Amino acid sequence: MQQSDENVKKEMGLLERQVEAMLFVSPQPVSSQEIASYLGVTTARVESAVRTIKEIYEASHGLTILFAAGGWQMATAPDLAETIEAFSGSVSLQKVRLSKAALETLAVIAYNQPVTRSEIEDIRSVRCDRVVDTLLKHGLVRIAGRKKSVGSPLLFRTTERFLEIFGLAGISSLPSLDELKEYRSDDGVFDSLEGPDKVSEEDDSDEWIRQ
Amino acid sequence: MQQSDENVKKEMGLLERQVEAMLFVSPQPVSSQEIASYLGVTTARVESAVRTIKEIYEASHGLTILFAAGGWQMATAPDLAETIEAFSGSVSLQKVRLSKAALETLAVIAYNQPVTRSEIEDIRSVRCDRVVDTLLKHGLVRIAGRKKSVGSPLLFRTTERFLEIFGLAGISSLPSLDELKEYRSDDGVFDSLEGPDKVSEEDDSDEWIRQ
Amino acid sequence: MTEQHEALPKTQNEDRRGFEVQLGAFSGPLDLLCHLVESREMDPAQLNLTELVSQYVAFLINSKRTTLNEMAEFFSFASRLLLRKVHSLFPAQRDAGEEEEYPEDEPFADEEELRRMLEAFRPYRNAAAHLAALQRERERSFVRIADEESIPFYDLGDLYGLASLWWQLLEIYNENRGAGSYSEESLWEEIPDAIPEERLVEERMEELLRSIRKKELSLRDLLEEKNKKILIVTLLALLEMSRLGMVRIKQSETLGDVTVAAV
Repeated sequence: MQQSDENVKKEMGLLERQVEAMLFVSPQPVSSQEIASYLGVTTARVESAVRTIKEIYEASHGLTILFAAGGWQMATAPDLAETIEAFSGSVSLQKVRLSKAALETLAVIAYNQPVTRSEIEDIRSVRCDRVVDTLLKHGLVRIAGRKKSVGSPLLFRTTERFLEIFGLAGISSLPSLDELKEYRSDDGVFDSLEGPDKVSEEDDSDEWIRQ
Repeated sequence: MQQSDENVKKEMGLLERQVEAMLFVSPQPVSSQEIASYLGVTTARVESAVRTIKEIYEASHGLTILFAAGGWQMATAPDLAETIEAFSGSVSLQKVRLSKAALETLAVIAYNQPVTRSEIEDIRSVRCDRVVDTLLKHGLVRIAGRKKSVGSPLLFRTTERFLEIFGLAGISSLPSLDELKEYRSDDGVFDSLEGPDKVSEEDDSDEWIRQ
Repeated sequence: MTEQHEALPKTQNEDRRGFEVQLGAFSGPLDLLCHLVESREMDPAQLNLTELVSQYVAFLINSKRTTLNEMAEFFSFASRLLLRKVHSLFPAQRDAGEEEEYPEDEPFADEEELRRMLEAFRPYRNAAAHLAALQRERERSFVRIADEESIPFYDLGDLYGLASLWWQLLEIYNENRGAGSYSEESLWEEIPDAIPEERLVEERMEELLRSIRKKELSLRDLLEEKNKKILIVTLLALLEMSRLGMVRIKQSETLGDVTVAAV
């Protein structure tokens, strides 16, 4: 942390690299003060480092630094907006992976279809409009009409694509609780050392916390 | 693509800028094919663009490009690890703590997949249901169906996340078991089977943990 | 500050090293010792378990970042060793089933078999070492995460992941609905619950850390949960976090509210 202030123009020193990496990982905008106190430098130095990064980005990179909500935030260059918007929304991602929230929501829909968003939220006890949107975008769920009740909310169902991707013949072949378990009776000597937890295979309610 | 000797300063063109922005927004590794088909260019061009970005990053930036699970992924430069880790609590969630038993079990699964729990236990000669649970919970392995044999036991496989966390391009980039047999073949520990008095100082079976 | 950062990796490497046993002629990891004893390569009667435990205590004092998992692992191995020792000191106690597995009169009858087995396992031990090295290297780089909810986790098509998430969710849902009928007295009438699994505690630690990182919370808020299991897990998580120095728990006045803050 001892670069001279002269070569701040254009050149990335350790401070610039640190600031760049910090802005990259941070999900929210970070203020100069925060960076300064964290790295033990003055805010003036942080701001000049951010300016340097910003200039280098503007000269040739696909990224930029925005100032929002009192802090600095890394983002894609504005002129690439169309490319990136279409890309990040693209369903053609070959190797989509799902977050826990997304898979959980998909599970609720799969096991309870047709189901409304508020029913999903009731079970998960968190809001999930964004997650449902993601699933819709990936073609894993679809809107299947409206429920005949107050406000006639939308009903969701899984799609053919869902069955295909998850290798299911039909919704009725979704695994039951029993199917997630190993059936073991011949485990021999170590079983007795682990306590009675394995005895209760019949106890369906308790697969999460074994007692 | 080895003109880096003559042409020290690599330049970012539109393609490089687009690729950079795409890697920035993508939450998981993106393959060259995917980028190529999205941007309508050849994979060779994509790969040369990624190399250019990588070189520019390595020359002076706080970022880097990793290759894991068959795709490219933007990340912070490894030499800034301590700064970044201490700066953002959320990045510590990216670290997965694994015990030695968990790593060994993971190795057995990686090399024998799909594999049943009792097959894993045959190789490790200790019980490992807890360990397998931990691996499942971290998303490093997953259940991949049932084996068509007596009792139809569950089959386990490693996940894409496994590849990412270990920075592996694919399962095939692991060294072969034969190579690993020779690796440290002078390792005395398992040869001294004569009894307690011979199980001794030659034991460097986990020298690796020491380093 | 810089010094502090430089000190970090060293501590981590030390932690990675894990617990090493030095008992008599044996020196190495505990699981190997356990394996040797269970496969009758070592005589359990000769084991000094008191020495083992005091070595472990010394290890705990020196390494401040031992996880619950690692501690559980130690106790699991130590109790297996103890069982073997008991069996060897009181042969009559041994049950018939075990007798079949390890014929008493020929303890080393299957030496060849064992040698073969250990040989076969060696590549995996090395592979585990290789993986550990890869992981250490990879973990020096961090990726960008837009928000914690969106960490890509499950492979698309992970049917069993999908199903197990559903059944877990249903379990929690039913439990929370049942929580309405909670009453102070019924808490002690029932047989106490089993000790919650360490992974639940770890999950809860992560959750708590996420919420207290945003703002300092009072203990009262954190323990608001009426569900007994979650309550226990929360308490264990708080204790563990304070042990690891991840949180600061303070009470500014006698009988005042207790606050929990991230360190």
